[in-house]
Amino acid sequence: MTQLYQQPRINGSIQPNQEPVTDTDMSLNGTTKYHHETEVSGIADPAPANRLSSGVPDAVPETRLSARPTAGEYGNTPERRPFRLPGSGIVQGMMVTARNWFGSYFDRKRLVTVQYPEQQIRPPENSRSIPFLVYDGDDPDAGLRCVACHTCEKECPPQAISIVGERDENGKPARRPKVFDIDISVCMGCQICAEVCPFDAIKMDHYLDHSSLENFQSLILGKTRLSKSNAYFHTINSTDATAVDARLEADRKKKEAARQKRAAAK
Amino acid sequence: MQLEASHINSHATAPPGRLPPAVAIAIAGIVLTGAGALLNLKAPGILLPAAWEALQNPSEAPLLLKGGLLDYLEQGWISSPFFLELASIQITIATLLSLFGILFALTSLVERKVLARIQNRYGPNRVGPCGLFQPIADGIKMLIKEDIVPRGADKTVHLLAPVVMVVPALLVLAILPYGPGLTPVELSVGILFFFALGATTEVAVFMAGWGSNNKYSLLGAMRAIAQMISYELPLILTALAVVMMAGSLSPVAIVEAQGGYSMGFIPDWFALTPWGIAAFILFFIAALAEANRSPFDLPEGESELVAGHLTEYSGFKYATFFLAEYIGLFAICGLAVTLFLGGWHAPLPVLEFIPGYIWFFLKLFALVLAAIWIRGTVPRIRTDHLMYFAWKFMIPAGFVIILAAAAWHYSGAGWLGWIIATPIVLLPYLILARGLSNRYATSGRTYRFSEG
Amino acid sequence: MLTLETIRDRILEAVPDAGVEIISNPGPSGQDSLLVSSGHGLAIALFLRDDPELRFDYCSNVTGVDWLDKTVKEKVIVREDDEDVETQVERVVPGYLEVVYHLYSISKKHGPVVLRLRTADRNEGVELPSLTPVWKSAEFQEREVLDLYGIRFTGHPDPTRLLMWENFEGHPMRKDYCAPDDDEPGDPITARERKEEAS
Amino acid sequence: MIAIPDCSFNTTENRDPAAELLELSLGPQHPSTHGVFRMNAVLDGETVVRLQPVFGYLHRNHEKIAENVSYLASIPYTDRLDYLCSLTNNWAYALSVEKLTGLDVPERAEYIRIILAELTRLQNHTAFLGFLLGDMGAWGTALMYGFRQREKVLDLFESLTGSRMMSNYMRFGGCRCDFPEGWLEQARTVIDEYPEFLDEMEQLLVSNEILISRTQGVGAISPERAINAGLSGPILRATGVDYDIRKVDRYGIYDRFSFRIPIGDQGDTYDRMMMRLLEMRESLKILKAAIDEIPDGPIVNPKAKLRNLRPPEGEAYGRIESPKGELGFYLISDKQPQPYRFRVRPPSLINLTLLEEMSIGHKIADVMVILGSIDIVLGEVDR
Repeated sequence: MTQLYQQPRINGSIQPNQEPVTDTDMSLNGTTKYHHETEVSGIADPAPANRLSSGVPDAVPETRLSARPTAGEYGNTPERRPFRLPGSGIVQGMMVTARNWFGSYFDRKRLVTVQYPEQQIRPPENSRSIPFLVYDGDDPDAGLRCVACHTCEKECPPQAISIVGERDENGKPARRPKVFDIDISVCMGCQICAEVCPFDAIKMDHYLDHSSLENFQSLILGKTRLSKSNAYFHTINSTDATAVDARLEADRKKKEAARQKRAAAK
Repeated sequence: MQLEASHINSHATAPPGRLPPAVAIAIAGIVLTGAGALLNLKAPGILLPAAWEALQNPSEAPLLLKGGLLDYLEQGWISSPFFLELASIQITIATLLSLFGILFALTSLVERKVLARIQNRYGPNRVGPCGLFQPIADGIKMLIKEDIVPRGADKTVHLLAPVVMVVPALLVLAILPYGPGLTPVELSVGILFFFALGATTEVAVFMAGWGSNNKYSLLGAMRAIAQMISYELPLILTALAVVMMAGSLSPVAIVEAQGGYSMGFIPDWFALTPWGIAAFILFFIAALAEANRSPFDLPEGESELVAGHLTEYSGFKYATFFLAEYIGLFAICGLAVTLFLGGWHAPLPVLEFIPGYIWFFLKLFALVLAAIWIRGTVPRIRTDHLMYFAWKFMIPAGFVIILAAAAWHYSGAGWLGWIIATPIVLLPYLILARGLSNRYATSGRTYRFSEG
Repeated sequence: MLTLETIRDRILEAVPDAGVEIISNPGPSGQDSLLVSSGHGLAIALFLRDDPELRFDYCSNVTGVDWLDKTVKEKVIVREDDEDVETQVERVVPGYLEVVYHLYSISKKHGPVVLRLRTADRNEGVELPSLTPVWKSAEFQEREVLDLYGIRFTGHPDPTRLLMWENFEGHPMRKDYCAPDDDEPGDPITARERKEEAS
Repeated sequence: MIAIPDCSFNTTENRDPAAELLELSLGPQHPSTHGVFRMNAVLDGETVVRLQPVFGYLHRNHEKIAENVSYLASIPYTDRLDYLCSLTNNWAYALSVEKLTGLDVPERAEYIRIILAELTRLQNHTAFLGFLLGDMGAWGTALMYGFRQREKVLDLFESLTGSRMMSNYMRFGGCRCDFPEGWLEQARTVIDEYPEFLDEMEQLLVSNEILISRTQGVGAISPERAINAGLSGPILRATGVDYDIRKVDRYGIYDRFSFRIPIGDQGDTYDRMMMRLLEMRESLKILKAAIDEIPDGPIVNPKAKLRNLRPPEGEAYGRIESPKGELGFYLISDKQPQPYRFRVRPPSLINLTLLEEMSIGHKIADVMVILGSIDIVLGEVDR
């Protein structure tokens, strides 16, 4: 037995005596698997009367198909008018397009395209593309804030970062990265590395033009290509850069004070 | 932070001027042609006066120029009258082809620009000034593309389809009256010729669909056949009313019947009569369907059939189809101008100093713009609705229009005609529209809201 | 909304010899679940859907969980030479696959009730009744579970893989699934690439 | 009045049994299948007699990846589920982890979440209208209007979260960062301008005869069937079922806002489109109120851990009303840094359950419109 609701509605009306299509009346040699009936013997759907109550709460009055729109409820819903000239809706739509057509010559709002690359919109400060390493001062090697603590490497979701820490002549870790590679074919620019970095050493760049003619090596950015000065960081995101500077300065002062205290204690 | 004009850094004031190779080629061509003409010393003596005369008398200009050219050929090159006749035909053909070729290029650009403007974009503006050389770039791109014929395709049919498509589209251009005395072939049964040849397009589309050996193509071709045959009937019916009124199947006679102004300023175009306006609207809708223009572009309905009968075409063959479709659109819009919009006649008596052929092309272009505008607005209609619309609305309405035209004629084509013919058109329209609206449109809905 | 205990009692009332057990959830979410014996899964699901007070007409989420075999170390007192000796014994708790259904009621606006069905083991006895006949929403999700966990649903109208291709071997979401290493010499993909490189 | 008989041959009854059927594969590369979705359709002429969706072309086993990375590292991956609505995905996941760990969210963060979720709903529905019209062959006009407007919302997203689509913004117990200066004012402008756009869209769409004839009565489903098949979101409500998780679960602080849930009439494509249009107006109400009322305060729970989160043993199922429907995350924790089980309840996939039933008996062109009206994103369907 087929329940009424299981049949596909055709053109909006339920056709009561129409059996749904089943595998048997198709002359295909079973290439397309098809199932329409979901009945299993012994399981029947609850009575239609019961089902109709579901979902349509009593609190909302049943108004389908008969009620006229209540005024002011929703101004632009097309009313159930007895007759409207066919074509009037299309004409209305054509007025809209005409407004945009001619409006685009006068109104900046109707012509929002920017002529890239001659015109470029400055991305907002928070905007991000891929990470870069911040260094203080002028020397990218000496001023690098990164201490090769591997936090970002561990937290990077697609594992795009690989770090090898440098060791001094005694074989002790030198708190500096020897290798800091980001595979930008893997990096998804999620900024989790910048978020978890305890030293504010890695930040998100605005730079977007990564295209190159070379397929593989140019996709792995090394330490030299990733290092950018703090001044650059100020140009792309001065709010964050200033905050970071203040934070680092406070840290430095605290450490200085602690060192002096220790020296005084000695 | 927000997109403001002040935040847009203008690195350069305008796109940098680049001289595309196409420009260089064009300039070289002009220089070489000029030099070649000058080598024959007789040329300036004959051609320049003709050109001067043409400038002084712009409405006769095409004929004068052609006469001058023929004179030049007669004196310098050809003596046999047979070949002279042939040359005369060749000149006409070459003019028409280049004219419509330019119009095709221009329209393909204008279409993209207008669609872009409708959609709040710029459209092509990189190739040449204002993107004017975009059609050339497109053409070069099309020509150098690989021509792919699918394995299992009927190769002959696949190859012939674009040819069969483009030839009738070009042939029908011959009977259109572009201006007074500017009809390439003055056929007394021009309208009949137009529809007879126009019907050939269906064969071409079906050849493309069948020959491609692709399911999408086949479905597209099936749609095309059904659509074109259905819409040819209202097209012919509405044209029939005009033929009845003009009493002739000759396009020139039809245009001449629309000359003159009533009350001194209202042109006597058929589109400005109660039956004519209805016939014109029906004709234009059917013309859109015949030319496969949106919203009747079902044969290549890209949302379901990828590109319909064009799916398996690339390169030059595709370009040919493209050309044929545009030429077909021009031809049918040209016929609409001839039948309803007074052909070469100016809309106002004071504007008659402008040559007729300019009026013709202006009207033609206006219709093409309207088609583009419609394309920018409406979604595609569905197959069964399309057939329903043709057979249950357009064809009965076409018959009614014939009746109304007769009533208009016998009531003297004046105010009495308006009183009698208007209800004859309007009442059946309302009844038919009611049938349409009951079936499809205008059933507004109310929505309930739950406050939760 | 009834408590889970009452729901269990009502199920036992309606489907007398069904095995229903409440699995408590130690976490803060407090979403306890009902473990249902697979033999009565269909009947219980039908009851939950159709009972006028429960009316769980909306099956929101269907998913599989893979619980691996666990080795549990236990202290066992063994009588050895008339003496109680405490020794550590390793015992293997067999793993199983689980299907979890999250049920809501749209007409009563309550939920969720979490229904669990467990397979006998992870290898052969991975058959469970399909609840698609009760809730059609389970159709694709059960196919996904079948695909990714390898649970066979009896009574499913179309028991085929959903996401992986037809000839794919293995069930990727199982905890012990090892993805084929592309760099392995025997791997067909690598072999093909090498061949292409050589030619 | 002239009675005009029904001349369509939509019913399968009228089919000539001897007629040959045509099997047509739509997708995975096809102009309008919304990504790499594929349908195997069997056609009788142009009428669909069978339709089988084929999945998996974009399957990347998001769930498996998530079971191997930390809780935090899954957030950027959730962005890529339904890539039009990454912020609601973030929220659903954050909500589930908060349920799993018992974390509270500060008030300001709740307001931020609601503002962003409703903006996401706005931009998703805006894009939806464009895509739907594109599927109907409207040459991208509505799409471009929609994108023009959506861009403004995306600008807001970019200036706050750093990315236009892949936001990676919400965190367990709060949000990642506070609004930059002037953000709320800009948001207010965008919201104030939105009704104008909606009016224009409605003029363009709602009474267009071709659109009405293409959508009304196409792909209608009954409310009972919709519930049984697990449909959710605007599609479910279009059938006349009053069920919105924002109202039912009252997650976040939705109970503080007064908004209405539009409920459909016939459950067909037109209603599905209208649901979105009407929902946008309601979203605007929420947004206005939320922006006016947003309090100051912390944006993240100080107890929340960013790294090395090890939720207590247990499981949780959290769900929200995403623009596409019910988006749920089911998590099982075994006190490890990675979830033991990570499950996405994808509304896009489950909403496709009835695609075949909706399509049978309609024309092939309708299938595209029906698919468009379901509003799927393949990133979520295949995960």
